[in-house]
Amino acid sequence: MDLDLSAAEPFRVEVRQWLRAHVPATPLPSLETAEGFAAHRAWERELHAARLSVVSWPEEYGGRNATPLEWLVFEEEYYAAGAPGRVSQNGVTLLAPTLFRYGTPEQLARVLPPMASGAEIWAQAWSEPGAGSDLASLRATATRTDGGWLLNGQKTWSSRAAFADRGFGPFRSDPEADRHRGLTYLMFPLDAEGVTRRPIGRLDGKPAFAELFFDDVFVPDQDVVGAPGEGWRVAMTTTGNERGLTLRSPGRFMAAADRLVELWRERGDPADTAMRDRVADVWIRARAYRLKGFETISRTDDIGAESSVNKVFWSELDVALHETALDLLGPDGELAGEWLEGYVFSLAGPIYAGTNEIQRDVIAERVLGLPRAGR
Amino acid sequence: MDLDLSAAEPFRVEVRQWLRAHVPATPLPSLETAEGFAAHRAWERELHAARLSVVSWPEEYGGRNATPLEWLVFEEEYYAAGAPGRVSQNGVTLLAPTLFRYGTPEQLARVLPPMASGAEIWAQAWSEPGAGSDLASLRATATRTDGGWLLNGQKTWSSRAAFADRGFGPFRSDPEADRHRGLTYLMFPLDAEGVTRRPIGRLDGKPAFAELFFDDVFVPDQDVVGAPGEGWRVAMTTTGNERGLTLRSPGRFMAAADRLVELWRERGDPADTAMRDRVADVWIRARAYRLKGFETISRTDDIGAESSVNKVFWSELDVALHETALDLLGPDGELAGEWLEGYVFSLAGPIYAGTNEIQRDVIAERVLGLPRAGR
Amino acid sequence: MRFILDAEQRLFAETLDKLLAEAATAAVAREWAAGGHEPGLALWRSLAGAGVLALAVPESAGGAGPLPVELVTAFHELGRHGVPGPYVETAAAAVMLGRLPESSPATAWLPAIADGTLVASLALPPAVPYALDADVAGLVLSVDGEELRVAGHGEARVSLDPARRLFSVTAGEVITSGAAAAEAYDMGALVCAAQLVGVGRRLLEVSVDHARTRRQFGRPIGEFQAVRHHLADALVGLEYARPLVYGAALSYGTPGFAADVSAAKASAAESAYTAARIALQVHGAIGYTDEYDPSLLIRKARALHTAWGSPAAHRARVMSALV
Amino acid sequence: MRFILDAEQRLFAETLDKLLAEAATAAVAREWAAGGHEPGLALWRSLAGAGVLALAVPESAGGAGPLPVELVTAFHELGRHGVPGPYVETAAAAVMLGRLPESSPATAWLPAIADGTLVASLALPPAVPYALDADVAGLVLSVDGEELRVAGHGEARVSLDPARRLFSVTAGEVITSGAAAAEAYDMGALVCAAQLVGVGRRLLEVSVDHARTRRQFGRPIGEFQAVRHHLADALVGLEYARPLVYGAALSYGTPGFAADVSAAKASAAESAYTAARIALQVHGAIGYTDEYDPSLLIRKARALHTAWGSPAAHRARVMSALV
Repeated sequence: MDLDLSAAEPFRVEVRQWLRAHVPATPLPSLETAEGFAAHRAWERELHAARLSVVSWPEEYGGRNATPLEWLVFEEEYYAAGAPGRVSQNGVTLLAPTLFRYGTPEQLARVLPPMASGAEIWAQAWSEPGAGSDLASLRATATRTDGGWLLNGQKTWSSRAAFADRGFGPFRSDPEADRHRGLTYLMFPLDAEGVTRRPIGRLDGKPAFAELFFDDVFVPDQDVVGAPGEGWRVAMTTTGNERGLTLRSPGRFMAAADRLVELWRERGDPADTAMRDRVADVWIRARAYRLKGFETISRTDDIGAESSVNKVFWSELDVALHETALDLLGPDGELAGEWLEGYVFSLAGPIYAGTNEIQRDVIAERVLGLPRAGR
Repeated sequence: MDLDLSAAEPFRVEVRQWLRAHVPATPLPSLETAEGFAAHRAWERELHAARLSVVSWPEEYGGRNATPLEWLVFEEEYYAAGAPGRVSQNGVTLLAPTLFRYGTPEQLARVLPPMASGAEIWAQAWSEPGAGSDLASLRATATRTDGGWLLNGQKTWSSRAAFADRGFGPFRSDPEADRHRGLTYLMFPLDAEGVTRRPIGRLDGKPAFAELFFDDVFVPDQDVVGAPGEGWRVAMTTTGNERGLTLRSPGRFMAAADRLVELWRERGDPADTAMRDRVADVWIRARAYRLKGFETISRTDDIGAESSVNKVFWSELDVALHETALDLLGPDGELAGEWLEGYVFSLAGPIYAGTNEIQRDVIAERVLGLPRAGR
Repeated sequence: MRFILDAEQRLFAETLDKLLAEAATAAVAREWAAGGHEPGLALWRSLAGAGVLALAVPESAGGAGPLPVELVTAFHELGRHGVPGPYVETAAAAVMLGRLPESSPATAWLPAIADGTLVASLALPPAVPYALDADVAGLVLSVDGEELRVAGHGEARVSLDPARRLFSVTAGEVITSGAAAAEAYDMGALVCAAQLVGVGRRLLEVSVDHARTRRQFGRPIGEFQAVRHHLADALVGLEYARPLVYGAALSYGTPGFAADVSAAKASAAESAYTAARIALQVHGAIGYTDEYDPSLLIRKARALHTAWGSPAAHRARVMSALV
Repeated sequence: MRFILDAEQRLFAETLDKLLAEAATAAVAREWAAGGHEPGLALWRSLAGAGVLALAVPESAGGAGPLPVELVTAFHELGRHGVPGPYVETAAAAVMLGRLPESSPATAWLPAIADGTLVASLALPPAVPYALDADVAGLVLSVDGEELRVAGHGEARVSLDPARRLFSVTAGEVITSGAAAAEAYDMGALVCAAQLVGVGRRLLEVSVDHARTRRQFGRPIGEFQAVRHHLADALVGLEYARPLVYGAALSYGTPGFAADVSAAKASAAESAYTAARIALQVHGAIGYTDEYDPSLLIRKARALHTAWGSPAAHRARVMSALV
């Protein structure tokens, strides 16, 4: 057992130097605005030019075959440098892993390079008004037609969809099959004929989502991921992945915790040991998450349902970290700014990608081996 | 709306003066020992002689018809004075309210006076090895016999039963009836032929409970409370009452919170605002419980299931209060003493008289009106 | 001793509840947030007509107060309905002004506050550094220690609660040196606590309704024990914050008032915020979405958590009184 | 980088687990609590035979260490099995003594510690004011700053954990002024953290077993979502305490060691105590009953929570290192 990170040290140095030279001196405008979205897309292009947009991908798609340790190191440096949020995140962390598992060579070659360069930004289109946590009750349909499928119905809370180029998600292709069957996983253009998007605001009013309405939207067969009717299984790969490390890398929380310590140094009352105790607590939790990340990539087995343990931990840590920052800011805590933006973002953590209640059920059943509750 | 306590002021003064003159200067030995049990029984006799053992009862049974406000004031003064724990508590707070509702005049006249004087100390005998929270699954039996009933089977976690005189609880009198039916509520002597008691230790090893084994124990008809077969309903009166204020009067927590503030003053580090914040938090919660008590006795309607709200609150407060004290004591927190004894006692709170999980279910269904969960 | 609302007080609460339910307050708050103050000011006048503002003004100045129990009763309803506007600030200012000698020129504002024609705001640095809705207020005060000044204001700052528009102030001439910031702070914290309990209570109500009707996995989510227990915990917290708020109101004018207010504000802030977090969890993405109404109160609960003194600051004040 | 136990380390843990499972440790602990030390001392010798004590002693003094990773691996198993005795104190003393110059007479105790023939205890006031099991120890030390003394002891005090018998010490002659209390404290806190994670882990294991088999309301209680979620939360806490413990072990000898140990101890204490409270709630009265085994570890988790520095004290030390 060791924690020897020296193998990734040259890479760390390269990344750090590049970031120091390239991270914008003033923060980009919020990526939940048209202007900010464009600025973040340009930043993705810049990262891609340095082969830093998708470091763990194969070189042929724009990556550099980085090891998992190098990927963790990249994330540490990236967030420590205060680099911009990743507008390409939905595609890179949700769709790409699914394609690596189920995609055809043609799909990989066609979809991944523009995803890596930011030329195509992807939006997740999963939830529906009646199906938030309960994906198996999806109702938007994909109907067979000549050479492809026609999409109809509605998706909502579609992250990034207000400004993105393309979307992906499961649609009901066989209305006769029972809940988990008869779904097909599809990719589609957001500017296609028949797609209407209505931006909707998240908790701070920023249009981080959209509602999508589909009216006979044509999708060719080449944009089905996995086999038709296998959409549930394909989607579960994505959620499995989403609950692991990739959605929330340790570097993100360690950087935020370090900034919280900095905030304490600047704005905290040194005599207020109650606040100091809370800062220490979240910093320790961020360190725990970082070390757990090294443990996770050291394992050779599939972490499977244990990814739910990660999801519960990071989402609660993220809320606690930002609550602490707001409380430290006192009357200024409610004012717009970096910490409030982070707080609003953190509040989504315990809800999305499977609520924490569902994650705890998964932990109980699949990690602890408790009997399945009677439904 | 007012908080004018002056109507109870003369009574408060009387109680305070009496307690100042009579509370033992050195604490009595633990009531979970034979010696301490006897000392606490003698103390009950002394309280009774001053008509202070059961202030809210009618005079004919040894009380003084105190108003609910006077009862709250009595409790405040009693615990503020550091007076001994009440060895008669199981009888007074659990059996007596049941008798007031379901008992015959003969039972009231026979049972209550010796209960008030401490001549007869009662033990609750409800739980069984297979039936803790789930009372409806009780299996110890009461079988009809000439002029009474024969008890057989086992009870456990019977509070006070290691040293008490008599016990009470529901027994299964009709094995054919379904779970909630066919129970009969009985009183029985603990020294009767056929009763075997085996003291068992609670978390600190003190024999605060016993296991009871019944082998054809005869109980005459006059010791059935309510109608045979109605034991579930009779028992639910007791638990309803138990979850209200009588089991844990506000005076108890306010006195403990005030002692915690005193401990903070004596042992706390004034620069440790983190600990100060925790002390303040539990003190405020004790004050809230005190004020809620005044609200409760101001109401004329039945608080019904809202008693579950009280149970959850006081039990969590009691644990938090004692955890804070132990943490304040640092390395001495694990050592035997008043605070550790209180901590051990507090840990039973979220478990007994219906676990807090069951209380939350009751709140959800009967206070908030949420649909009953599918069972 | 009768520590529950009497019949008249209950009727007052019900009257306000009905008035506010008919006023479509969520829409009023959204328009207020967007800079459209007319519906909010009309509601201000309606509430003044129902006597709400007069509760903070002494009889000698055309009011009916100060009546702290009735004030917290009213602010509980203002909170439940998410009413926008500087009500807390106006009440705090009125109570403070009402304690000046009648000869003081500053008392001249009181009759207009009582009848709803003068909207006030104030800043009390450091705990209350910004004046809420200063651009709407006809009177903006700044109090520092015993010095009361009329203040100007700068640009609006954006709060998490879009209906809370906060302004830096620039203090002007001293009006009087006889005012006590502590009087305004205590009353502001008290009615803010009542408002918070109302916010939490409404969030619990809408969450229970949602849990009864929203179906996932083939059943109402209110059948899931995790959801049931979350909601039970929200209720427990709020049920014990309320008596602290009324207990503090009843101690107005006694030496224990400041500490009682602090106990109430700390408890109200924690329990309302807990209710908000639970409401968000129970509503899921619906609670996280700007255009659905629960999000308005979820944001307000967080903003008011640190407004008028953080829970930790109020707990410290309780301990100062005890030790 | 391979931040998981290697095959040899896993085998070591499994060997200890097997040895301890066969030793009926709950009965040993009960007898230890009652003053019957023989089975506990026999187990001490077995564990020494398996190399546990030698891990804390340098090779130059007949040991194999210090090997912090192997030490925390061993102490995790000692915790899981609720083994009684001053293992933490002996390990802390051995590591501290091992850092004295070889010429120091105090190093003469080390070979006997390594082979299990000398049981040690120590006090490090103020955080560790009592010496655990001083009456059983052949060597009782007291360290204050740099001064190391041999100590006498008074009567046993009663701890919540009956297998923890604490003694006041009376410090005798100074043996050396070259010892550092900090060295003993850091190592003691580290292995105590490992022990706590083991205690919590076993409490989770037995609670899961209980939830699978205990039936109430006609079904295993593990089907109730409240129970399931409690147990899931216990797991989440423990899963993140473990890497902090191993991370601290790997930083032994670096400047960050003290802060890393503090992060580990704070997290281990909180998560083990949470697991204990959950175990008590899931077991109900069974967990509250002296004669059932879960109560032994429930009590130990609370006692160790503040032993070797409270979580708050350790968090303060983390912040001192950061700011």
